[in-house]
Amino acid sequence: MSLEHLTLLQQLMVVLAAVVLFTSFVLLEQARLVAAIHAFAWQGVLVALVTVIVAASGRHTHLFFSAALTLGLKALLIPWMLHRLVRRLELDRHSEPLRRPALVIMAALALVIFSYWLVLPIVQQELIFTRNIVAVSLAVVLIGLLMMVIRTQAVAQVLGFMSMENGLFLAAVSATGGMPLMVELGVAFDVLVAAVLFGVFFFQIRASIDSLDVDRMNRLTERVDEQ
Amino acid sequence: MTSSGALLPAALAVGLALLSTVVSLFSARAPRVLRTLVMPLFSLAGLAATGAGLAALLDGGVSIAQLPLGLPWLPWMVRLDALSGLFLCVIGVVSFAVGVYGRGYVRGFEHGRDPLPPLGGFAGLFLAGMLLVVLADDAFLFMVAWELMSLSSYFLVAFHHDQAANRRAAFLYLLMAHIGGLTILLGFGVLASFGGGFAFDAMRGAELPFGWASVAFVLAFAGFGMKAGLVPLHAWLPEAHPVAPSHISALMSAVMLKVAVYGFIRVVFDLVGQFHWQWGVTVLVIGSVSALLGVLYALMQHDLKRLLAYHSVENIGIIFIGLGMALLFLATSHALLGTVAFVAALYHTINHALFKGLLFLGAGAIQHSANERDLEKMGGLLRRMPWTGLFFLIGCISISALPPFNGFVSEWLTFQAALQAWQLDSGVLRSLVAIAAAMLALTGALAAACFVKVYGVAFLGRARSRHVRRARPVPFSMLAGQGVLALPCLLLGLLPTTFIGLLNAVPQQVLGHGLAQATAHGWLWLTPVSPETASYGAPLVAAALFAALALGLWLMGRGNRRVRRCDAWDCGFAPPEPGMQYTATAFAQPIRRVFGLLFHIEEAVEQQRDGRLRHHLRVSDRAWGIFYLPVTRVVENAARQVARLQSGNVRIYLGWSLATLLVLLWIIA
Amino acid sequence: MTLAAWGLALLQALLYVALAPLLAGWIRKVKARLQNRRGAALWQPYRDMRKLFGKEARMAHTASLLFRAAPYIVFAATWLAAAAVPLVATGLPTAAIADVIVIAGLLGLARFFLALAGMDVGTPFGGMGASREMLVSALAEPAMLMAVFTLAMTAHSTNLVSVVDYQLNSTGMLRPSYLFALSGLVLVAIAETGRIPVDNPATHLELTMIHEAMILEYSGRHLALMEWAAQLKLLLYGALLANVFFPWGIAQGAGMGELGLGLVVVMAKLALLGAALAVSETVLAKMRVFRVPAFLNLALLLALLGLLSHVILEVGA
Amino acid sequence: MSGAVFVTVFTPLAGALLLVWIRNRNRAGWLNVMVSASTFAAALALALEVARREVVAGGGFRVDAFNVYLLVLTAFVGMTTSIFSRPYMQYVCATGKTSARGMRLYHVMFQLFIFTMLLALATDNLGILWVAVEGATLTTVLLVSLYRTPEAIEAAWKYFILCGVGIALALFGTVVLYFAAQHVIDEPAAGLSWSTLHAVAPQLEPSIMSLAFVFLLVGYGTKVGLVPLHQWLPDAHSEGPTPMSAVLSGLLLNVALYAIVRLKMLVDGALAATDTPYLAGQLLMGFGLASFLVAGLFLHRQRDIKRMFSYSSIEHMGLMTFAFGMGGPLATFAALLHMLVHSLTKSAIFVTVGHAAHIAGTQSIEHIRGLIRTQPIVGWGLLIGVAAIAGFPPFGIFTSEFLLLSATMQSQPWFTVALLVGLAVAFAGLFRHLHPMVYGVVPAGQQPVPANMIPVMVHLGLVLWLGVSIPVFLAHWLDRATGLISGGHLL
Repeated sequence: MSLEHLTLLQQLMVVLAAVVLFTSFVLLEQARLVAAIHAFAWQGVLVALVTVIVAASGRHTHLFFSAALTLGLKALLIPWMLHRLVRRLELDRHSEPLRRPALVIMAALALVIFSYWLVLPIVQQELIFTRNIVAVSLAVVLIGLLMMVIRTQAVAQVLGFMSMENGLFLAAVSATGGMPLMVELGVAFDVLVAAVLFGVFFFQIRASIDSLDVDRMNRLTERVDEQ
Repeated sequence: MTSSGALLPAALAVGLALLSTVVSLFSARAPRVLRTLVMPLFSLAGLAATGAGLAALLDGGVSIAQLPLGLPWLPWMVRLDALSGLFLCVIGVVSFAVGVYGRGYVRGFEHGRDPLPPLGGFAGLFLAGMLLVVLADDAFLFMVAWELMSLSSYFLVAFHHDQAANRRAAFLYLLMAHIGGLTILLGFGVLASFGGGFAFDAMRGAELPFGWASVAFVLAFAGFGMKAGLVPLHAWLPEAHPVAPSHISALMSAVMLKVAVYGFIRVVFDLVGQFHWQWGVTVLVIGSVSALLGVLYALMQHDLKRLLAYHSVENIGIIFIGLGMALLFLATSHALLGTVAFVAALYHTINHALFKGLLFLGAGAIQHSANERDLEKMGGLLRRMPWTGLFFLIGCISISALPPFNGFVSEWLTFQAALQAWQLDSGVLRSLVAIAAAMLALTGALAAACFVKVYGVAFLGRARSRHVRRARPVPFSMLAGQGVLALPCLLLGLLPTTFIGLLNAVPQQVLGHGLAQATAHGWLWLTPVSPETASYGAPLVAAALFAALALGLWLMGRGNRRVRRCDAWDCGFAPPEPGMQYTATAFAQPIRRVFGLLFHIEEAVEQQRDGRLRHHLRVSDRAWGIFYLPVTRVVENAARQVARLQSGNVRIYLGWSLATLLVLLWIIA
Repeated sequence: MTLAAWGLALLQALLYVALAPLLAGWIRKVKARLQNRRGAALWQPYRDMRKLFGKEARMAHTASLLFRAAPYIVFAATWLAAAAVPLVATGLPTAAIADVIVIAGLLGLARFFLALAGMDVGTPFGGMGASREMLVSALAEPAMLMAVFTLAMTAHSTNLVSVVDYQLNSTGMLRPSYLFALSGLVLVAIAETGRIPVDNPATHLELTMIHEAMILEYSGRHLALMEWAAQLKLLLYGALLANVFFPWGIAQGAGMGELGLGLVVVMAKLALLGAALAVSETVLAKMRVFRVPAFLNLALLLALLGLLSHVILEVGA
Repeated sequence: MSGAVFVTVFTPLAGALLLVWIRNRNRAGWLNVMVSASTFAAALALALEVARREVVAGGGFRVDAFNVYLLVLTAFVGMTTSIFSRPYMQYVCATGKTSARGMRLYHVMFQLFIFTMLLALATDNLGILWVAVEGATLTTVLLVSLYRTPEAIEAAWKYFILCGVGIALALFGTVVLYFAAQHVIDEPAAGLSWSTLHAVAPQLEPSIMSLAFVFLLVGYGTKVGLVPLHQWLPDAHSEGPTPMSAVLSGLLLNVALYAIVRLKMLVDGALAATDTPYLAGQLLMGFGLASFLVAGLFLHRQRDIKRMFSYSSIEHMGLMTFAFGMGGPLATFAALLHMLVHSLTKSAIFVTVGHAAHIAGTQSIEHIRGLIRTQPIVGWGLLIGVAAIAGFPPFGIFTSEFLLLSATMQSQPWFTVALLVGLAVAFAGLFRHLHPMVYGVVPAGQQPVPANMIPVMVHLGLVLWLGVSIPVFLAHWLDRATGLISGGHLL
């Protein structure tokens, strides 16, 4: 295979990775749940694209399969499920603006820079390219976690969780050309089950505190005298 | 398993103790088992232990065996030498007496609400634990036995768990025992890391630098001192000892504290095997303070068993005064004097075991027959229970260190050691020893005062409450149990030379030399240092005392021997009511005024609803405010701060995860 | 230990018993004279004793066996203690049986039973007396021991005879410790023998008495024994002060002349001490019970100072 | 290549599939017991095989001295817990806390959970290990919310979210690990096989490995309940059904710690040549000590009995983590032994606590009173169990703590002070709550219940046995495991 062809693919991958990162920013900022779900779906699509590219770049043919898996799961099935849930929970009008958006963005950017700084010591020459992708995916993971921290809405937290998964997947695909198939299947299965369970929990929570605001779930605490 | 003959009786003793535990499991169905089987087994175990101990003391040799237990590379090893032999005797004699006494005493529990198996079972484990502590030859078995002893005795303390105060006492006891155990464990850890092994032999071989040796010493002193009840680590003792059933209190006060003394001697004198005057000073000071404070607090009590418990603090203090002087003299290479002090401490150890056991059994007898522990309600018991009265009197005279009983001998020896202070080079040490001697003298006098109070209020005078007036005499077995302890009290007072000759094997083995001069003028005279320095002809004193008594009685007897009974004269006032007698509190009041600074006194006169005035007095231990409450406060605050971690909000939790992750990443990058 | 020595010891013991009332009588006489009274005859105490022995003994219904046994024990213990203190001669085998610590112990035994006897009948006064007596002794006994220990350390022996011998043989050097020990011991002696200002043997004023309060219920021979024991104690302390601090004149051999001389000298010393005591008792007033501890603390302090000044100033470098 | 492994691992899965179809809850209970029993039997067979041949490997499984005893332990605790849970869940169902569907869910999930545990232990593939641990979360989370009380649902949610996040981070760590492996191992499929990686550990890129380890530590550490990642643990333990708490405390935490130790072995190999060779160990020591001390303090403020004992689990996991981090044969041996005795004791305690809560009709400490009067066997069981967990001889925990303390005294003397304080504080915290519960007068209307204490007795008996003398074969197993982990032997 010729070099520039490869570089083109690489450029494409970098672009896609950047867009993935962008989507997670969108996710982080998005006030309306439905829109957030859409953003998440797009992120899934992008990850699937990356997978396809890596697969196309040769060695890992089984990645086509996992690309399909990702597309089906992350881009279609889970968003659809969440959408349905949101509608059934009458949350589709729900919007929760961030309290200090500027601060959050700052934090997210700091995380991005931090993850770059983190992977710098990985010095082997042939890794330079992949290490940047790893940095991006690490940033996606951390931003997802950040999102779970700042969002008081259960569904939003789940979105954050799922985008973490996306980041993981991105890393797996771009850095290592995917995990062994066995593992991938297991991971996918777990994600699916997790999604289903989340659905179950939404209703349970809703039934118990008739809201999905996680800040209102603080019965179990040790701070008796402070309360 | 390489066993040698001398160990067999010891093994038999442990076996019998465990057997009594097993048997007592059946007392759930048939309560009589406790009385008819368990207690006899218990006393048999005591006998066997005594036999083993005597054998070891007489031949003075060392016999070692290895048990098929423990860790593969750290098997349990047992060792029977003179030192452990001596303590085996102490444990054995007292537990024999307790077993005999228990036959009658536990009858009172057969109809109680609490199931009996714990009472007998843990007593057996308790005894087994103490025996194993004395026998252990490696740190692992030692610690196992030690904690077994603490744990089983804790269950016994918690036997009467209805009152919250008792539960609190048991909790405090277990907590401090556990902490003490941990400190001892760390002490062993230091020795082991230098000696390269947990076997005592390896530790003996260890060459510690002064710094680490001192660390080991401090750890051991703290741990064993906590168990022995040295001030300021004594707080659990007066709480826990009174709470247990009386025969157990006797075991705890008389024997368990001695096991702690054994541990201290074993570790500091035998395993560490080096002496520094700094250590001696530490032990001496702590010991004297414990002795004085112990007796002063004892004077303030009016709960009989609590009072006795505080006296244990005092006597342990006296023992440690002896040990401290021994360290001091040995460190300044006065071997003979060190030995004198050492022997004095050992002798007092035996004595205290005997008379404190006796006194607790007496208190138990009172509780059994009058169901009363409060001195303020007693009185005139001598007429109701003459034999118990006699034995208790013997106990009182012994513990007050009055001739011709045993307490005096050990106090005399301690004084003799102290009086050799002039041989020390440093004036500071000399004056320190002198002051310790002064405190010892003060302690002795106060102890006498305290037991005049106890005996006078409890047994003499007139009953201060109805149920005490109706006290019924106790069964024979309980009297026998007391007698078993009263007799040696007299013997050790009469024949000190014989027993010191027996003791001599211990310093021979631990320090390398005994008291050569002890019987330089024959067995009649006890001359610890040299005949010129001091001598005490105990048998002769006793003989003369009895001769003078007989003479007096004979002379008087020839005249009119009849005595006319009449009302008390009392300076011609109206015949006094029992309520007008001096109470225990009243008796101690002058001393409370003199030493008022040392107590935490709450005194108030409040008017009740019916208009009558009520005097309310509470004397409590200053140690609480100074040492214990701050610690609890610190822990509580720390816990409150830590609780912030568990705020209840899942987002904060996630924040924690994120923060942790970032910090770690920052660390490694 | 020859037979003669033992005979001498016995003799001295009997001498104590014989002389004890005399000293008491002498002190009373001197006091009376100081108060411009004629006072009773010297041997009045002997008469009282005979009378008491003649009387029948009475006991309260509530008294127990201990009450009856106490006088004998108290007397025997005190006597034994006395028998170990050299009076006229130093060649005293009993001193080897019982050294100063044992003497203190025997006195303690006597006091123990005295106090118990006081509490036995169950009268308020008995308890009061016992309580106060034990308070006094609790402070006095250590002071006494400390004072004696000072001597013992100097002589390197707790055996009184060797202490006395050491005194006689040592060239008269001034020892600060002796000063303290002596004054401490004097205070202790006053307190222990229940003299003014600590206690007043001649009063039955209920609230001030200590010793009398304990023997209040005694009568007849029992009372006699108790009184006698008290007088013995007084003599014991007198002999202790006289012979240990000023041993000169005491007989060191067993020759008749020596012994005679010793007897005369010791009686002179005792007479002197008694007179001094009488004087102090006339000029001083009895102090309140709760001032007594201060008095005894002073004694304890002096004794301890003596010991310390010995171990610090007089021993070693 | 052996069948025993497969039988051991997949019996529970089969049992679960079977249990899905059983509606009769009585029969389901019995079947549950039988399946667990056969699993245990298979595990024993496997143990014998491992005893014969050092390592049993094949089919993606690898069983060596380290995990074989954990396998047996897991199967055993699973069995005893199922024995206890049969009547207990009947009682729960009778009280109407849960429905027949709930019962079925319980039985299925119980077996699935055991399956994931065994799978995680037996597999050689780090990816599968991850899948299994995640699976453990998924199988238990619904059981935590089984009672549907608001508290239960809240606890389940927190459990789910926190462990989900943690485990996601662990996956990222695994990916990074795989990334590092790819440049050493040419055949990518083997890139996650622990044995392969262990063989080539020294060549792995250190910086990537330490990066990976941090993620794996935070990930699996969340499951172990290391402070400050522990917050889910007390909630999940206290709100779920008691048998669940028993297996969570007794097994799940062990497995997570097992994973961490396996990965530490890899990282140590990779970092050996660098200037920070002990990084992993130091991190573990830090986390362990923090968890140990903090959990000890938490004990003082408990109002719920199961919460209290879950904090004590955190404390003990901290102790083990500390020991593993310290390394060295003695400490490692102590930690392995502690794993064993702790899960035996702790599951026994939870079983007893279940009965206690049943007796008092509540889990709140101040309403449980005078147990040894109401039902002596339960009271004494609790008392003795707690004495054992508090480290009193002659129980095994004393042995392991004794070894741990002496190891610390030898390698880092000054940490012993912290350990001493921590042990004392934790002890006080446990007993100050235990005392009023077991002692004292019986409150009105507190009745004895039909209690099945045989599992407890068996567990405590074993712990006692281990305390008095460790059987030779076990000692050799532990010693071989010690050799694997620390490279040094004791025997």
